Amino acid sequence: MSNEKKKDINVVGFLCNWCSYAGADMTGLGRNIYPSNIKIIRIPCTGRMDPMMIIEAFHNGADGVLVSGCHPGDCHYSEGNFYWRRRYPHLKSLMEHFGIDKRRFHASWVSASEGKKFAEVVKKVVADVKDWQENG
Amino acid sequence: MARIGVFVCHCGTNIAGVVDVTRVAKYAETLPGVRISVDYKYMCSDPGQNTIIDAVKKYNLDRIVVAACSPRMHEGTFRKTIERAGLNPYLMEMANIREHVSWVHSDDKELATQKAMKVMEMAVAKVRRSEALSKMFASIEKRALVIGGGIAGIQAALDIAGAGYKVVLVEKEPSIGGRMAQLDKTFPTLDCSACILTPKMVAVSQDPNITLMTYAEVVEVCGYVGQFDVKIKQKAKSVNSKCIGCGVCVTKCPNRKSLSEFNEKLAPRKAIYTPFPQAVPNVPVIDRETCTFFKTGKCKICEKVCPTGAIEYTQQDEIIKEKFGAVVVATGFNIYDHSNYGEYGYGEIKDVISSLQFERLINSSGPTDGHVVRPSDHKEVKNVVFIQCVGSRDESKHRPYCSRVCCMYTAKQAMLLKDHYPETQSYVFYIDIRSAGKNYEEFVQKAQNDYGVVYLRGRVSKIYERGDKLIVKGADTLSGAQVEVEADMVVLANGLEPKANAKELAQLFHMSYDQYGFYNELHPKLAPVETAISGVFVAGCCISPKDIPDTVAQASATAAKVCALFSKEKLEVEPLIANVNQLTCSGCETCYNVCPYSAIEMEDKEVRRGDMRHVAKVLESVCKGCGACVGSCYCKAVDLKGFSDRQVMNQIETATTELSTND
Amino acid sequence: MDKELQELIKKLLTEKKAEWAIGYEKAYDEFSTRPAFIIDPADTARLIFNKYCINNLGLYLTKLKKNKLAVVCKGCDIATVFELIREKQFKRENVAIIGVACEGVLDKRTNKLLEKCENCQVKQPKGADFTLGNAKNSEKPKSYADVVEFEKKSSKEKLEFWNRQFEKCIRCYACRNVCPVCYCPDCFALRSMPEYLSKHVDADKNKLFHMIRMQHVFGRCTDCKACDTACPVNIPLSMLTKKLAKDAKELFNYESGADTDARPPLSTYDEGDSESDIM
Amino acid sequence: MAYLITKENIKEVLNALIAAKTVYAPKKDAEDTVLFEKLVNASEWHGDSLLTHTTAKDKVYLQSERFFKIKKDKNGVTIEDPAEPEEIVIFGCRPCDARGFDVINKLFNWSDFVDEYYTKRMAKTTIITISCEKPESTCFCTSFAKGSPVNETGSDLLLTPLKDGKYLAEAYTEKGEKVISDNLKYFSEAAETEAKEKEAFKTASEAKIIKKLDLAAIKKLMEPAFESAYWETVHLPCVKCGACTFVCPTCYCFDITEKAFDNMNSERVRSWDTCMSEIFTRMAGGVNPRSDTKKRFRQRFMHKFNYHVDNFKEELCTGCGRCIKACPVSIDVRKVIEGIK
Repeated sequence: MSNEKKKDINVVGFLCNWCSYAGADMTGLGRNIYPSNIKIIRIPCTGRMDPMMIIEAFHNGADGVLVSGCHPGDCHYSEGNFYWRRRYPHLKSLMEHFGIDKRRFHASWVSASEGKKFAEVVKKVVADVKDWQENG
Repeated sequence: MARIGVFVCHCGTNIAGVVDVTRVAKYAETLPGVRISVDYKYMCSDPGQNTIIDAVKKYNLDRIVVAACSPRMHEGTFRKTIERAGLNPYLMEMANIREHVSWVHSDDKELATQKAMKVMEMAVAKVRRSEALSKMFASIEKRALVIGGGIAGIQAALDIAGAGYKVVLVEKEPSIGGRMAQLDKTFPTLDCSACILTPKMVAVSQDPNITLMTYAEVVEVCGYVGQFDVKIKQKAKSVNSKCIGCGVCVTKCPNRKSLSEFNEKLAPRKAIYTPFPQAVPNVPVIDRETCTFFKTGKCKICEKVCPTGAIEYTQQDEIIKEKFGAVVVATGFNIYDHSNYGEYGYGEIKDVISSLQFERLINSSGPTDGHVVRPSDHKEVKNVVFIQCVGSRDESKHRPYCSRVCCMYTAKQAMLLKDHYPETQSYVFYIDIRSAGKNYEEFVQKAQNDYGVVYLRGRVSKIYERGDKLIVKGADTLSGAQVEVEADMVVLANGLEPKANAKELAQLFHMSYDQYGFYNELHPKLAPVETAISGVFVAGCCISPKDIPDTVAQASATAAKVCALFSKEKLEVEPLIANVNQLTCSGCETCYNVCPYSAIEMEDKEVRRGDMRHVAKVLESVCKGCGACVGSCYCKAVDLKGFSDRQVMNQIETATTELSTND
Repeated sequence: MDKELQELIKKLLTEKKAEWAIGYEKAYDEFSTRPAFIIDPADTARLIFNKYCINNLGLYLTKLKKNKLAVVCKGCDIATVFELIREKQFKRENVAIIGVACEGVLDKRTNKLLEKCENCQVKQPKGADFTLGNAKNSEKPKSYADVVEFEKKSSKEKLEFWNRQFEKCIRCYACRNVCPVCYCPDCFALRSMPEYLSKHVDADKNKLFHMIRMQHVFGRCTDCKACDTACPVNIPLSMLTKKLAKDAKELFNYESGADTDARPPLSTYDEGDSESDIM
Repeated sequence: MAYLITKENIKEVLNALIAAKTVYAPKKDAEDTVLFEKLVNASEWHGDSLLTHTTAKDKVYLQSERFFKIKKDKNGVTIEDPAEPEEIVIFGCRPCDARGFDVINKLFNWSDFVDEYYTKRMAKTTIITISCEKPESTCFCTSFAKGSPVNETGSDLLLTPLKDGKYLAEAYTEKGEKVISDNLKYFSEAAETEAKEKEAFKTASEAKIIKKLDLAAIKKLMEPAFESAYWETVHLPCVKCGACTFVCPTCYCFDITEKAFDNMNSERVRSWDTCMSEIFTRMAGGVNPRSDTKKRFRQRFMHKFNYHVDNFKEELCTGCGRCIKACPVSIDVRKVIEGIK
């Protein structure tokens, strides 16, 4: 939303503590390289993911936002990711209506053992944001 | 203004090899509120921690940021450190510059350093809004649940019971004993499996602290460490407690239609049965799927012959609710199903058998009384081919991991065969021999040198029947020759995989598991029997393939963990829970509806003088801090301690701005 | 109908079925009406209902929640009352809904029929305790054509469109304050710890406010257009509220204000929910 | 000295002004919103509406005014003052709007206090007003001492439409005179008859204003009516938004906030605030002397027609009637104060 053009793509990643944050740790353990554009914020669960925080992230100038949690059924708190799974399509659709390109907002399921997948997810998000920046 | 100390860890070269840690520390000093910033080789070491404690005192710090590894690794460590320094442990934040920076951005050291600076800055931003939280305590139900009655579960149950705590041991099958009960002898000592296992099984049945529930399954789990509410389904055995285990019913049962699971389907079993003669408890069950009475309504022979009137056809499945303080999960393994292997005949060649079938054949209490005969024609064998790595170490089609025990048990089986039938000849096709362990390599050498087992390094490409022989075609990569062995029987060294329903059980407890269904330890090295769910411990092959000594060691380790937990009067729980600001609550009940733990209660309260309202309230002892309420409250009346909106907003703001220096 | 309405309210007040009645009265000229609050049964003569009665009186339920109320509702306003009951802001038994048949109301800025009135399914009110008058409901379903058309724009065009709109915004919060479901005791926009929204008014921050407000009313907004018609600078907020209604319907098959016992889409889940867009 | 100018020539003057300065004039957008916006060409000027949706107040008294920026770097802390205001022209406002500037000028220069930010900007602002030919049902400027559809208070230059598409142009300040002298070729000298024509215009225009309040009598009632039961019910329809105050030419209340953007940058900003807002008077700790919606509603009228009159001998209102139109529930300021008892 900010009009200032940033040099580097800046992606804010909200990762649930139990699966995706641990999965991103696993990415490190496996030494899988991914772009450094993502800045990770640890949250307990995607259920805590207040849509407001995502809107605020875009408002603050994030080029992209990723929210990642446990696969459905694996939530540490049973249901959190199910709630998130509903907030996401709604929020994405609303953001698009406001002109936030869909390539800027992503969600993924990354389990604690899917280190490689996390690296792939980040690559995809960064590539999508880049595509948006370059091709409009 | 906060007085923040930033401590940047090199982690040897793990971080410092990629990230310019001095620059990170220098940058920290420019941030508002940061009074001191230092880097050190190993922050988690004693001198490292003392650096923090000294700095807290010297600079009168009130908040700490440790830029090091993942908080999942050392958050607890550093919280204790600052507690020792006299600070509230929740005034510490970790910046993960190892797992999330140096290890994943090693391709560009400059960018990695910049990111490390930013990640540290975000932690500083967060800690600035951290609040001191007071410890919370919960009561502990000092009873343990052990799931799985194999050697791991038995050992864990005995150890916990031995320390004086009550244990409920739940086993799905009619008897405890598990896989170990199926084995003949064990490597590398060749002592009889049953001889060392059965005394432990009996000890379980006799221990006053252990309640044994066989033919039972865990179906529902609520709660958390110290207070798990578990529902266990006791399947109807159709035999009640009057049974004295005389076995007449089994003998007289005319229905032999089922194949014995215990004997790996090499022999039939009755509709009323105990899996094996030494079963504990020695009480038969009726398999209602096959029982003539349950299918046709006629028969009832078992009821007629029972001397004590123990047969009870009307028994129903029963759900039993129990409360536990801790859980040990030891659900064990299945062997890899070789019907996936076309080259080994898709499991359709009768004389190509699994390793467990071989164990049953060579076991003197097995279906052939210990005679190794071919399942197809019951002829004795002369030439036997053993094939290793069936399902294991094959990334493309099967499982990429090594199952660890197959090299050893193949050598054992070849040796046992030679012991029983000195005229037999064994051939072993292998990829590598993995025999790490006390006396293991010697054991394999002995098989080759003293027992004349021929080891051929190579894969088998095809097995087919020619007459009553099996032709095994393969490569000997050492000589470079194609080999063809005419065998009477082929024994496959099936790899190990988790139980088919391992994932469902994991989901009941919200444990994490890998793509195969093996349970994830909290830390592969430092917390090998703990899981991410506190109070739930794991042991044995449900984590990864392992042999009996390792399994027993892990089982005892879980027992030690459970006992340590139970030794406390009260359990310290993380105070990272939700709280409602009732002044801003509209009473819409959204949080009340979404809370997975029913930790929100609605109350009518005068929130301000003269302002009576319907508002939400958090039940502190029930809340687990997931934040589902926070994410759904549009009035912004609920917040989450430790992950508050102020903290997250600060992190977002910092994450989205450029580094504020350009040095 | 005015006479009937006055008599009914007089009766309700006299019989103590309601302590307060909320209806409409004439405002500054013959083209304007405003909410009227009646306590005295002798005071009902000023009550009217006509095509200028644009306000959604459901709004006042949360403001006067301690009283037993009678409220005059157009068919569309009843959805608001139901939604507020669902959100536990008011008990069904404490509100007497007086449904008035309505052939549509006029936008006082353009003097044209409001867009929502065109394909109205509730000209004849449903779910009221008392119903006055007769009207024929539209046979055509609610049209989302304008939203669909807008959705076709590129994200850049959308961004430019909204940037222009929110440049106009003066952050007077009329949209929020007339919104029947914006009853939070302490709106996020006014908070300072944390400061979700800076008090600094510019297009960017105004947009932030509207984005968050729209998100907060998702699954609760009945698309009543109160915010749209209240805006002193004519920001087409209807384009947003209608989008919310469309999304609720399309994503979760949910309609706000239809059922007082429903679970709104974000307060529940289904294990089979779609996740096609999740990596 | 009075001049005459044709409508076409007004546009020429407007273009000349646009070339030299920033000119704000009523402009209509796709949503039919008429606002004072920066013009790039005189053709964009929309002169047909009586009133713009919001006033031109925000061009001088910014809705958000940054007092200063603070930047911290290696060299220490630097404070950046706002840029000097540019010369602007507010073109095509109405006498009530222009008089609004006059009202707040006094406020921002009250006794020994001068608000620099406002005053500096006002000094560089030229206000060109057009008299109202067709007052609307919400207009009540004639209730005020100086109020009239042709009143010049606050204007630098007043244009009054006469017959045959001509306008009488009267400069009341040096800034107004300069507009004429800079563009003299478009103006012609007016005669005595045209001044008379203006009088007739005034009479006709004022006759269209249906409501005239006895503000002196109302003022006398207000103080004693402070605790009147009247307020208990009259405020009920009010939703306590700030539409009335933000479209008002005279409302001036503000709030000052400080904001740190990141670790190195912060600013102090003054933004409009409204007495209708619940946080307007809320203090740290939560105490709020005007927590009650009734008190906030009463405050607005008390301030405008009582307290301000005590301090400045004039009402804090010019009778433009925008608040009546902007009010989502059509609350009529005239009825509210008339009804006080």
